[in-house]
Amino acid sequence: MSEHATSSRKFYVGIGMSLLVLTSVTVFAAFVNLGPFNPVVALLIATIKATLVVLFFMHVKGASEKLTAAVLVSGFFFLAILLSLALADYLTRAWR
Amino acid sequence: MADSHATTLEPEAHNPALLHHFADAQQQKNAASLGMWLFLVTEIMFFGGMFCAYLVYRLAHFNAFAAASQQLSIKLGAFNTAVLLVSSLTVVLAVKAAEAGNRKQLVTYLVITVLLGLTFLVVKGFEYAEKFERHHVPGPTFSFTDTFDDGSQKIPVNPNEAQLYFSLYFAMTGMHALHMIIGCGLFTVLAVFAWKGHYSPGYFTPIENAGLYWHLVDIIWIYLFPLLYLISRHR
Amino acid sequence: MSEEMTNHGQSGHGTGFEREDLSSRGVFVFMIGLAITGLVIYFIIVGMYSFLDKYERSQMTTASPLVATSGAASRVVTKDYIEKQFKDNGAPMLEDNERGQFSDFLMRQEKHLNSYGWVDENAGVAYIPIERAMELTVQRGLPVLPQGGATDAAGAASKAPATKAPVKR
Amino acid sequence: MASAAIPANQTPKTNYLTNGYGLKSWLLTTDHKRIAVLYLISVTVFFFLGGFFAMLIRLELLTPQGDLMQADSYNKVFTMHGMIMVFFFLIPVVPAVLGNFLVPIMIGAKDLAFPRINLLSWYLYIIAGTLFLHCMLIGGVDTGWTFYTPYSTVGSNTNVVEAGLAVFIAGFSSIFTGLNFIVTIHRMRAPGLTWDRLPLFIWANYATSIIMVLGTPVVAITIVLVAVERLFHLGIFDPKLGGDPLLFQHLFWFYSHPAVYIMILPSMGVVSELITCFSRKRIFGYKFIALSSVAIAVLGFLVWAHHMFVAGISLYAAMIFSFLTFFIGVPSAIKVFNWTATLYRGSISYATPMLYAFGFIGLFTIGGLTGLFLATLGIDVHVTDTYFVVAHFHYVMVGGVLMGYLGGMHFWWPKISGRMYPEGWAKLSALLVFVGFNLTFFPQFILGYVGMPRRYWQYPDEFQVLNVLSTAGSSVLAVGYLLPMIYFLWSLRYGPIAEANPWNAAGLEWQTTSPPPTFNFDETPVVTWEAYNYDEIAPKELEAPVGR
Amino acid sequence: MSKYLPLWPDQASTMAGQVDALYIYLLLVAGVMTGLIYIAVTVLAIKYRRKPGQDAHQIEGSTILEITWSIIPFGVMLTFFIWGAVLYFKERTPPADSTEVYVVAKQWMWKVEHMEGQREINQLHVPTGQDIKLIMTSQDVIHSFFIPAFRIKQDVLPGRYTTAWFKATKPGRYHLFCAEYCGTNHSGMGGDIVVMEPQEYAVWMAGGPSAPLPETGKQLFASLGCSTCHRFDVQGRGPNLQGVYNKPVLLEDGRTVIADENYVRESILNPTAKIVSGFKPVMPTFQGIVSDEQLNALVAYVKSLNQPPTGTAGLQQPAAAPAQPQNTQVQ
Ligand code: HEA
Ligand code: HEA
Ligand code: HEC
Ligand code: CUA
Ligand SMILES: [Cu+2]
Repeated sequence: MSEHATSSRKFYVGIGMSLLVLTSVTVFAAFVNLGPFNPVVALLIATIKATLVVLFFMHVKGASEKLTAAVLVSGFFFLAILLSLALADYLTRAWR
Repeated sequence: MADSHATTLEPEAHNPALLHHFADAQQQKNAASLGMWLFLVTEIMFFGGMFCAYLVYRLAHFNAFAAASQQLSIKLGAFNTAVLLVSSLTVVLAVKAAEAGNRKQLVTYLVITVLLGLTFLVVKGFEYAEKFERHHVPGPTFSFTDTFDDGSQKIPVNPNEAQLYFSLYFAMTGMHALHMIIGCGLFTVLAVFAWKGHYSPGYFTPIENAGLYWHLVDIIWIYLFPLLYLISRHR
Repeated sequence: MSEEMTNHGQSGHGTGFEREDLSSRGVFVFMIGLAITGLVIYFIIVGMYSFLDKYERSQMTTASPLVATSGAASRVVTKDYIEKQFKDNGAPMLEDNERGQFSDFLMRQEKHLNSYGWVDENAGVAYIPIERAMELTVQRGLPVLPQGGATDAAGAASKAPATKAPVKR
Repeated sequence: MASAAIPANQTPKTNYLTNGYGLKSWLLTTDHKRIAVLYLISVTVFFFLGGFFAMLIRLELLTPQGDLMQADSYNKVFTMHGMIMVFFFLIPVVPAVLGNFLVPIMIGAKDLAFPRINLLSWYLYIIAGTLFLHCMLIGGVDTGWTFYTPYSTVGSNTNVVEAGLAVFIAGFSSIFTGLNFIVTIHRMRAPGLTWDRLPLFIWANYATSIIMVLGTPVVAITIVLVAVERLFHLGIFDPKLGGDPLLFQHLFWFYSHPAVYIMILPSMGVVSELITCFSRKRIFGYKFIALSSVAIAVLGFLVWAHHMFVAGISLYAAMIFSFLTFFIGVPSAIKVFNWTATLYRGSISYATPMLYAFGFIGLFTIGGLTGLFLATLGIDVHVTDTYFVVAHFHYVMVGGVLMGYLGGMHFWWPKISGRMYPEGWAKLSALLVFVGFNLTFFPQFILGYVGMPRRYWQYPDEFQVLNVLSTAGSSVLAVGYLLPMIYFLWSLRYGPIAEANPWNAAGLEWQTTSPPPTFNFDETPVVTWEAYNYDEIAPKELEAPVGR
Repeated sequence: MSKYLPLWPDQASTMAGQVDALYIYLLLVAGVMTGLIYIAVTVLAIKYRRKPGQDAHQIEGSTILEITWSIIPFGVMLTFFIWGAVLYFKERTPPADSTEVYVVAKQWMWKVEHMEGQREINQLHVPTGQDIKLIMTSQDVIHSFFIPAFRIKQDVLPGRYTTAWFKATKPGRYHLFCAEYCGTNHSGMGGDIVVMEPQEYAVWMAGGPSAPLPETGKQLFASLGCSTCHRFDVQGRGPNLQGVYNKPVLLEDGRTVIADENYVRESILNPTAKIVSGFKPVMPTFQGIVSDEQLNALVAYVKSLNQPPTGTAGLQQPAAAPAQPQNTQVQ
């Protein structure tokens, strides 16, 4: 992976700051009544934060290794299989 | 875990030479990196089992989960989140220092990372202690009397279901804390090795891979924080 | 998964290992395809479910024309339904915790036998502890004719179920 | 010409077996071939232990009354039979023995990508096995291999936590093996060995490794949650707290259904190698067989709740999972049909490995088709948790996986040991295994449909005749399994010395010596030919069939 | 079918014939497929066996063939799926006019309660021609209610209610099994389903003709599940009751009492009142389950156990036999 030029320190600190800002946004948003969208917003922000970490801190963006993205996405894909098919049972239990 | 540790030992510690079964350094490095990412995928699935349980029970017992979640301290949770995010930043800077061959900076950042990790664990310890005091630890002594406020009236919640929430809370944060402890140990060892000058701009794979592990533990917390601490807080 | 068919044959000479690898694009395309297939299956089965459900309910015959209900009974039984059947139709209550429920029953009887309370407040009928009722009975003698306050005691005593006494033939 | 690369029949000075003799040279080795041999020994021990428990099961079921042992003992016996056979034998057997030995050689690498993690895998396996043996000696477990809650958390007073810990550790052994294979296959192939030239055994192990890496962590955390519930009252599956025992089943089968494909896929890979070699044919439909392995691995994750059709899942979920289960049948069918088509216009010899391959096709077909019976909702309600299921999975596991494994062991034994096995005895034992197997497990299909439930220590009188047949068959089977054990050991001393390529087979593993040197090849091979180029390799002797 | 070599289960409900029809269809398709593959492998293996001077003929493959043998089996499997799903829908959709019967499972017995108040243990009496809907729950672990002759099975879960239904068609006595592993006596957690003609059923409901007391008691001892714990051959979970009557019994708290008639009664109605030394208080209460007559019969049977035994209480379920109306209900 040595081809990827690590970015400047300023850039990393910037990403770190935006992560902290997003954290406070999450806490703030939790106290605003968004009806059913509260968990959606919380998860959306968490996903944005996770994506920032993956792309810039874990150097997936700009890596010479093309397979890492596929590997990571596969992990989340199979997790999604577990959750969605489990819900296919739990959400339809009450169907008469 | 043991895997990344073994990976760090993969190249002879004092002699960053190529292992006999690889053709060149690039191949070795790519192999180690791919192996680490696969290990991270197993970690995702490992926590995924608990996320699945969380999702199912949150849907089934929402009121109890909300009421129980509101017993957690957002202050401590948010503080810990910030601590972890900053530690991720220091890890990245450590990797950068390693790539630049700056030994002093590398060691400094690794030590800061470990200290931040320990800070997280200490805060978590205080949170756990508070659970014990308030009988929020699942088991025979568990008691829960708070109610869920749905905006119009206070609905009493079934303490058993609240106990289910705290069971998940302890399982998920406990497993996460275990990973943090392993990570702290790992970085301590790496800091010692770095101090002894094992790493060079040509060879710092262990730092990189341990960093990947730490970031993943961070990402898991990024999800745990809103899911455990911020259920229906606007009421 | 798809492969890039480059770099065949001799091109890898001397490099020590094969460089060509699976493209991650193939992996993504595969996953997206699987997700779409999954969604399609979801809707196919939803359609099939609703069709079969309607069909089954229309097939249900009633035992006699006098029975008003038609269609199917519910597949899902909840605690509420069990309690409703228990209250309305005298159905048995399923004991999910036999020992606990039985000792609760004994405790309730015990409490009833050793405390004061109303049987019928409007009529002024109360129950009193069994020991006290015995004392009163001994003091006042058995009522030959209804005499004011003693009825309560006698009523309570005769109401109290005998738990401990062996069953007589 | 590939055959040009085959060295003349001469043994080099050292091979991987003669490179160091002390115990230390084995226990601290990082040579994938030695680790494979370590696995071979330990896995065989567990197989005979599991087989011993199987014989106890069959003896107890000889009569309707429970007379050989107490009910509790019987429950422990079938539990430990199942756990040993699944977690300590069948999941590791083909990947960790044949896979470990062959994956690096077949792709022309010197070793796996992480040799030390490979050794760590074996040690984890041994630690897990030792824990399980200890758990057995202090009283065993009686939850069934499926650990169903709430029996495993509340009901059982046996050593569930220790058995769970053993399975957990064995799981990590499996994860590291899979991780190692994936990285090796991606990163360590010889020059010219592109993905469309890989042997099908490699494709099969690659697909298996995907399942190991993605599935095993889920069962690991599930077992941790069960242990934590037993130890610290964290009641995640406790119905008294509003928990759902079915959630345990969902999480358990999310791994354990894909796990059955962990077992079968490598064996299917072995069969692909055997069929091509002994019919001297290029495989029919290479690409379809290769991709069907990956398809099975991925689709295997979508069907787990077919084990829960009567467990209380919703009607809709049952339909979804039944429908998805039938999708798995298609790639399996593709494999069976392609193997059959490969025979067409071949030049087929009946050496022992080929007999096992025929056995695999025959028994896996029956086992797979009865799997489809079970996936059919209306039938499963009647036959689930009866001996029909027991017969189904023994047909695929014993008739399928074990047949493939034995075929592979005979095929590669010359490469592993440098000696040939006695062909006559081998043919006899293959016959005994086939006959004994059918006699043991075919009656169980009938028993199951007639209504005999699983995990029964005593049963109504009218089921006795079928059970006696089954027990009789199992003793034939025992002889059939003991024979290879004996003649393999015998051949180590007295077997004829094997050449580098006794079968004149294609594939890189036959181009190095038997047994191979420590680093497999003197110089990295360069691959310029397609897989299974049997048109370029002459058969052994055109006059006499191989293996008489 | 033959009594000693059953090849096919009894068909005793409306569902049985339909499940069997699907099963026969599956057997036919599987038989044809297996036959085709076996014949193909055998013929090819013999025809193309290795001969001197004859090489193999290389063939790459054929996409047309691959597609054919993917599509056709998938089409066949779709028929399995659709037919199976339709049947399953029937099996899980109880008719509206069905009679409810309540079932509680516990380690290791089935307790059945009818709407009219009759209670049975390890037995279920039902009339033919009546839709019966079972509402089931468990007190401890997962069990599974399985009647092979009716082709129905449903897991019974703690903390939840599950349902199943059937309509019996043929009078007789059929096996009831527990099909989900539930611990030590899982294989003993069975019983009988007694299917009766409606007239007989009415007689049974009203309390049929009675037998001598100890004889009735012996039957009750088996059908109520006493014999699952009180065994005469091996040590069960409860004490061996042979020769207990009128003898001193050492209790857990150190007292000794004489096992007289009242003691036996109390042991049945409120077992936890006096715990026999060396045993756990696991005996369930039969308060409200046994009627006075049944209690008398049980006591008479326990008394009769003081004579030398004439035979052990059978562990085996009796084989299918014509239904005998039995006196096991509560007035
Ligand atoms: C090696 C292990 C292995 C394999 C490969 C399989 C393969 C399959 N299994 Fe099996 N199964 C087990 C091991 C395995 N199983 C075990 C251990 C259990 C019980 C666990 C327990 O409860 O303890 C079990 C239980 C089990 C159940 C649950 C039963 C129950 O408990 O109620 C089901 C239900 O759907 C099922 C289905 C299938 C199917 C559809 C396949 C398919 O993959 C089969 C595909 C193969 C074919 C279809 C045959 C080849 C194809 C042709 C010849 C083409 C012609 C076909 C047609 C025209 C249709 N299996
Ligand atoms: C994974 C592989 C696997 C294998 C190979 C086998 C092999 C065999 N199995 Fe097993 N079986 C399972 C997996 C396997 N089984 C599982 C998962 C279960 C379910 C468990 C559960 O319900 O939880 C099960 C359950 C099971 C049952 C049902 C028990 C019950 O439900 O009550 C039966 C009954 O006949 C049985 C029989 C056999 C037999 C006769 C063999 C034979 O093929 C075995 C032949 C091998 C030998 C006979 C070894 C020969 C050696 C000796 C005899 C010498 C012994 C001495 C020494 C120790 C040196 N098995
Ligand atoms: C779940 C197991 C179980 C079942 C079922 C059961 N018993 Fe018991 N029984 C016990 C145990 C354990 C004891 C001893 C502890 C006690 O006294 O509670 C006992 C004690 C007794 C005693 C006193 C025995 C003595 O030696 O003093 C009698 C009498 C008795 N049971 C009768 C019955 C009858 C009649 C039935 C059926 C209607 C029955 N039991 C069903 C477990 C059981
Ligand atoms: Cu109850 Cu098995
Ligand atoms: Cu399965």
